[in-house]
Amino acid sequence: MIVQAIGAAFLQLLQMGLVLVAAPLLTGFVSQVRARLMGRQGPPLLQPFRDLLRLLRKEAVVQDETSWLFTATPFLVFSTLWLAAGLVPTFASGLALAPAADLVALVGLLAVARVLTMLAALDTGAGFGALGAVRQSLVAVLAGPAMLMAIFAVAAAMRSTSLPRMAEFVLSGGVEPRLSLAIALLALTMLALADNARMPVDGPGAGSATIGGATSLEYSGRHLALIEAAGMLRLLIHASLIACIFVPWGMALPGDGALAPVIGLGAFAAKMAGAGVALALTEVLSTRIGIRRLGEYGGWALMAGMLAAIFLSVSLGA
Amino acid sequence: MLVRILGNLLRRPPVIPGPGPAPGAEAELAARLDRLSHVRLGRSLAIRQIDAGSCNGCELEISALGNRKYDLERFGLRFVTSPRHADVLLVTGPVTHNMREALYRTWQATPDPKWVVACGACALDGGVFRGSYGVAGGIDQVVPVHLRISGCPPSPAEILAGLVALIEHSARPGSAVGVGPREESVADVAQETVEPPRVAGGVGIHEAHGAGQVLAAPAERGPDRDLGS
Amino acid sequence: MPAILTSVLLLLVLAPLGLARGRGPHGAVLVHGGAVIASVIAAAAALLHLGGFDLGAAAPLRDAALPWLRISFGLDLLSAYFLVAVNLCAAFSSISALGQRREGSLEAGSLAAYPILIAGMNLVPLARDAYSLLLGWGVAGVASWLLLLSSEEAGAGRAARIHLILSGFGLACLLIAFALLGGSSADLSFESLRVAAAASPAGLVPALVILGIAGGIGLAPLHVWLPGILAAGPARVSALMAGAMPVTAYYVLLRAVFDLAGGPGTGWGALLAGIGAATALGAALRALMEADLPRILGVAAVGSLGLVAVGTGGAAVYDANGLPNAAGLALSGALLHGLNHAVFIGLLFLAAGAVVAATGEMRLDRLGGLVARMPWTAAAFLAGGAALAALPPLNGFVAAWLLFQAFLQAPDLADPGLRIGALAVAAAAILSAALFAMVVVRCFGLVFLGRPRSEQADMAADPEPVERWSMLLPAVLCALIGVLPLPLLALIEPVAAALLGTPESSGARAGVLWLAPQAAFGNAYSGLLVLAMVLCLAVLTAAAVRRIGGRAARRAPPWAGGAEPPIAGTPLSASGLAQPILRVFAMQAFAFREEVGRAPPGDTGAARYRLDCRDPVETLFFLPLGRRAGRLLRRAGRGGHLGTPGSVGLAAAALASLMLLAAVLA
Amino acid sequence: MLDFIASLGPAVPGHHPVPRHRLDREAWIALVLRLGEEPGWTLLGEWAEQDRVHCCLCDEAGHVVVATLDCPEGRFPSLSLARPGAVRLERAIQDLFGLNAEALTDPRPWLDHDAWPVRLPLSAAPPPPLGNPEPYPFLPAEGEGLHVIPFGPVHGTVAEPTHLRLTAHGETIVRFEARLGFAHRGIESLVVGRGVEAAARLVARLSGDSTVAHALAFAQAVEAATGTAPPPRAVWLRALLAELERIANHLGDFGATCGEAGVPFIEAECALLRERVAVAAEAAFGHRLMMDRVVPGGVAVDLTAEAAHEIDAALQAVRDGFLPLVRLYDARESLQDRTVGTGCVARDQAMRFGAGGFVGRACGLGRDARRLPGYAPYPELAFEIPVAEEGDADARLSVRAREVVESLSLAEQILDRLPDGPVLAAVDACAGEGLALVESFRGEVMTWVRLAEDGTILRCHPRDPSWLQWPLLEAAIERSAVSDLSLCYRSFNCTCAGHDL
Repeated sequence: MIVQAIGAAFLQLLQMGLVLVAAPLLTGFVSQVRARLMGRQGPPLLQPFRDLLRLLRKEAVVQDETSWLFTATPFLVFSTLWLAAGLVPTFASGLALAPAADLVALVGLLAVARVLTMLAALDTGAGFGALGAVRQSLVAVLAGPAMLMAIFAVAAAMRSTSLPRMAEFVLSGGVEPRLSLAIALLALTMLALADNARMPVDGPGAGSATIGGATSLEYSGRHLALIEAAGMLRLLIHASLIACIFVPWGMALPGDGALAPVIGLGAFAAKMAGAGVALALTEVLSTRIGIRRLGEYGGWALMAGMLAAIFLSVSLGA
Repeated sequence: MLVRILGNLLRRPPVIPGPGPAPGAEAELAARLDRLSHVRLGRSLAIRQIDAGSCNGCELEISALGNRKYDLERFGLRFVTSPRHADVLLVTGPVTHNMREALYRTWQATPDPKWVVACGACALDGGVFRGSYGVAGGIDQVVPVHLRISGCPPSPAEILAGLVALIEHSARPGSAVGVGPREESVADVAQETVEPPRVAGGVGIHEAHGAGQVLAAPAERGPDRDLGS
Repeated sequence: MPAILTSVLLLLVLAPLGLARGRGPHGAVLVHGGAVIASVIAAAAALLHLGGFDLGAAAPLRDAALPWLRISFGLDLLSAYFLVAVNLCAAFSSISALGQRREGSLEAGSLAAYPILIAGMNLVPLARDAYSLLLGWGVAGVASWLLLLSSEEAGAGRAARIHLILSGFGLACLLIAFALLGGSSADLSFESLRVAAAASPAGLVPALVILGIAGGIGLAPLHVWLPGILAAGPARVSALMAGAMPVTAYYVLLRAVFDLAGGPGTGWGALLAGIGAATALGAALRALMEADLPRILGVAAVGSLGLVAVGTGGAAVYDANGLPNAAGLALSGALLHGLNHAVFIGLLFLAAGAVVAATGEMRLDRLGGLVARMPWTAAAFLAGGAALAALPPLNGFVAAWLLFQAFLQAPDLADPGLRIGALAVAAAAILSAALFAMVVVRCFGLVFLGRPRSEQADMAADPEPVERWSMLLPAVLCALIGVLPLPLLALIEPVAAALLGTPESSGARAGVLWLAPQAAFGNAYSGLLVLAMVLCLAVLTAAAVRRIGGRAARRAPPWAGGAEPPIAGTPLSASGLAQPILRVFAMQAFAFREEVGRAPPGDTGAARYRLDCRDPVETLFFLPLGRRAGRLLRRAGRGGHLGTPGSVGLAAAALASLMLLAAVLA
Repeated sequence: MLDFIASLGPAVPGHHPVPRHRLDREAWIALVLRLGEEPGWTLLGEWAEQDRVHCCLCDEAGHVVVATLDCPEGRFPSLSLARPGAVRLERAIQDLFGLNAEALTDPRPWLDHDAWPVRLPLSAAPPPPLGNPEPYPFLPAEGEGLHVIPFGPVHGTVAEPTHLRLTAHGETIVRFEARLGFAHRGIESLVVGRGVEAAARLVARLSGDSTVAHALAFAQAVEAATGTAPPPRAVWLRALLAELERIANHLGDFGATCGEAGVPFIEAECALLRERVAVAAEAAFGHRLMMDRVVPGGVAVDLTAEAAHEIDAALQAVRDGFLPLVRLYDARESLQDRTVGTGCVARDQAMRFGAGGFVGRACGLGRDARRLPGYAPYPELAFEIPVAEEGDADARLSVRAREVVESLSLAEQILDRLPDGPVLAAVDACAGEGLALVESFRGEVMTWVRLAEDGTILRCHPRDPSWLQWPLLEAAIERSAVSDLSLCYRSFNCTCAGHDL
């Protein structure tokens, strides 16, 4: 029992460290692949680490008349998302903190991070940053519920909202491929794109059309580093969440041998690489939707989540 | 389109070989700045471009840095929107009086350590617009300049060489300027700034192009301030 | 039990004292201090009873009742739980009132009515027969009407009138419901009602009870007026009326429908859940449209109660369909949220009251920047807001989490229609929670963050320590329940089990540190772990960041693209902040219309903008009705502006006539 | 129109190639009134000297005429009531010359931000500055809950300086206004007293992206004033330079607009094609932007056979690379969802403002200075002027895409038929007045010069097409959502540098 607990704690520690490394790597990998797809050489794979390091070493300029909330938000958002990322099983499922938060609580943590970001943007008071908060609020209002509805469908199929249990359930072959799960996957993917300010919802370099960047306009130095790192963590959370629920294969289960976590790491790296390529392809191939269509997009994601849940609840009863 | 995009993965990017740092620039930069406090930012710089009244020729060439041929991002350089995110202010144009305040405010909004690069003949000393009632004449009249890239407009390769010199420089320990609060007004900075050497000659038809060179200029500042002071 | 009755008696004694000493310097202190003591005693006694420490509750006061009026009081788990909730809210409001000494002399009538309101709300859960229950309800209704009448806020008179109509309407519905429940028997004690209901299940009773309390808790379509009523009174009264009164009404629902009538059954349960979801969703959208802080909070109170109704209705449906575990989860969630509501809505109203008192402003667009000027109020408001928005690790999230876990059981329902209905309700409830997060962002962001948008906001300061504690205590309580919900849930589960008539083990407390309902395997949540981990990681991050990067920082003016700050008009407006969301959600339902009168290029005239947004219920139905009713009332009684003696007389007359009516019917 | 103007006042000798008539005050007012009745007469420009104002008009048949009003009292009746396009030109006249435009519909200062060391810099005796800058009064917007979103003057990532002020309610734009003048370098004052070569260098730096067009317009105006005939080879080479510049800019903007709409692939491809053109230009003419290659009297460098080959190859590469991108644009509904209906300009507004170039042609106005009034060598070349009707961003993009194809064909025709001979003729130093209209990629550049006896510049006014397009951009953005702002902005790509002088 104690050995098991120590093992779980060790895995958890490993996981907390792993996500910190994996998140910038995933972001760097996506931009590298995207650059290659566009025929460019692109920034080096490790560039996100360099960017973060550079920002950490810089002075932080804090806008007049902002409150403690503005300076505390980067730390809180980062640690919230760090915790959230640490809760999603990546290479091994037997994590010590698993009972702290299930999938529903994970959505709650993401919501906390979003609310804090918006409040910090409102704290800067005016102009475009506040408009960024407005736009993010629209994403937030649509993303949270849509995600929960998709989770509803998945959780109903897997009889649990606990991520390790879900992964184990899939691994044990307890779930057959269903249409509803495919729709739920679609909904979760759409949300991942929206929540991470990725194409087709949003994308880098779009000036006044951006959602994601606008809220961090006034941040600088270490605060900005933490906000950017949190963004990378958010991307990793969504990617590993989808990987954990829909392709848990390769993940080390509590009973497996000592080599299993190593295999799990390899499998996780492969999954993230796959997710990165898919994301880069989506970004290169898609057109950014206008913000006036954002409501529709979110509505479709919500509908997809609903539909998945409805299909599932109908088919379960039959 | 899909085929072409996937084909890009196989093709070699049509990128020019990375220009080395502009000759001389790095030594100059190091010599000028070494005595200041030691901050190392590493191979990553964020650039905020500021048009202080240029004819937009320099902007065209700066925009070209992002295309596949020059591919700025491979060096760890990128353009950002907010000066709060920036390390380098890439300033073009003879500072017009109408842009003076805006340039200074943007400079002030940028967190230390930061560099100012004057890009293009007008940015060095006002260029052909020197002497006009509308022009302050040269970036160094308003903010301290660390690196000067001449040419009208300088070609993308020349701008890139200058920026690469800067990033090489910032990757080395002991490079950047000090960090500290400052409250000067535009006038103070202008007074503090020593008139830097001007580029010889105007911009003629034949020397306008290809004669682009990167010069480093001293950044005379107030007393050195250490990080965290 | 005796302790509670004693405190009720104390409250009733305070009323004439308040009337007598109202003009004196110490009248307010006396009344409010007494109210604090009474509610704290009552809450503590009820909590002890809930925890199993029997303080003489075994012998109900039937014998001590007044035989000619057949009033009887007693205490069971359900009563005790609601007494805790009501008295917590009452205690915080009274502390706040105690702290507001600067107001000087309050009107005597208002001072007298305040303890009576608390007493009435205490009497409702204490009652052991329908008659006493209605008496308590009536007393509370009339007292709050008086309090509204004595309020100096604009529109209080109208709010008071509407409140009286709603109370009377509710009372009438409940009367008929109890009469139906009792059938031919004249005995209205709960025991005999239970027996009578079991003998002849009365199908209309749940409908009448729901209708009766709908006005009290603002269920759609009666949600139109409540926010106005809640926003009209002074802060301590609003806190009570929004925090505690609806909880009392909710108690009546549980008592009458679940306990006495044996559960509403699938149909009424589903209806309740549906109405609750619609209410929550509608309220969330409405809250985004409102521009005044108290009104937003009033709407938010309605929405929060909608979630309670969702859980209750869901519990009824599960119970009727043989899923006791799910029913237990849903009802536990609903009960927990009821208590949460009393705490955080009370808190939010008190904080809003402090803001209004400090600035004299209630429009979001005229506030701002208060986080630096009123840091304690801001912290308390943020905690209450996070609870309202169901954000972890606060108590609102625990309730939402339980409700969601309950809804996850929906696929086990046999009826496919019910399954899909449950999904729709869940979706609406979730959406409303997300919208409430935006409501909170909007309120907190515009009231407390950014730069002050009026001189008054710039000059504001935190209230005196006593009043400050009246907000901080509930804020701490919100966090405490959120982080350590298990002790409270251990108290709630027997209540839920008793109501549903199921074994006690159905609930959500299998884990030690975390919630882990037995119904769903592996699902767990621990606010404590989450909070501790986030704080640890934040500290760790801060230390690491400091080590790597140092802590150089400077303050600088905002960067507005190089233009000179501040630029006039840049602060985001309250309606502008909500516009994108409303455009998506409220386009059809709320007739959201924008008109822009643009000047052609070259024209220097002003561009004009107009926004139209209305609650359809209001426009279609209640506006005409309200107009007619208002006319009627004005003609009948000249409404609001009676003097103190006049209003007391009127109140006494109203109470007497209500009692008479009840006695006759009984 | 010519007859009407001639009836108002006598023609001034020595103005070429179009007549200039001197009007008195009554005649000027009659002209203003008549302009109100003739929507087809386009105001091409309005500029001043120290004691007179000129305006240049063009009718539907392509006849161009200049009308002049002497205003020794320092005031003149404004044209703004009849032609809103005159508003900003007259505000600039007020700021620079101190001539008072009577009944000007919008009398706020324009180029003068109270930051110069002098006021009225081009007047006879510039007074010292007031030294107390007042906030610029932006146009009002009324309504509940509006808020202001300011951008700039430092905005975007790589952008020209302008302050954009958006009054919005959430995502709904209620008012959009651009404040310009940040890039005001005082070119009009710098050229005074200089020789034509030195002046040409300054005018070439008015706007770097249309440096060829501005240099060409200046050269043509000077040649008209002095009666110089540039050699035929120079005329053809100039057209080649102009077409290359048009191609490069259209490519860049087409890509940037698509990038703004969120298709980075098209943007990257277009950027590479543009680079191809710039490289060819450098190989052939020694400058990537072909700055200072067009000079009064001809062109500064000749085209060698290898260079011609290089250009031909570049043209072919652009043709091969660009057409698939246009097909891609046409095939992507998601992209057109962003552009169709976004940033609409009404045809009557475009007419009122006399907007030329792709902005006018995208809403059905087919004006093109290469055809009407036309200048050499275009009458000898076969080309079409693409026109669309919708006036939205999509129409502008498609007009520009078709213009690229036309320009490719024009450049190829020029390369095929390039006459031999010298490329530079001497410009006599003599007095004169000249006006030239040259089609830049944005629209027609109108340049007017007056030379002194010694051949130096007495007055030169280069009017960039952006003057007449900025107000339409403002109106177009007002009809869109905040999120479409940069897309709209890019699809116009108005210049600040060219406008601010």
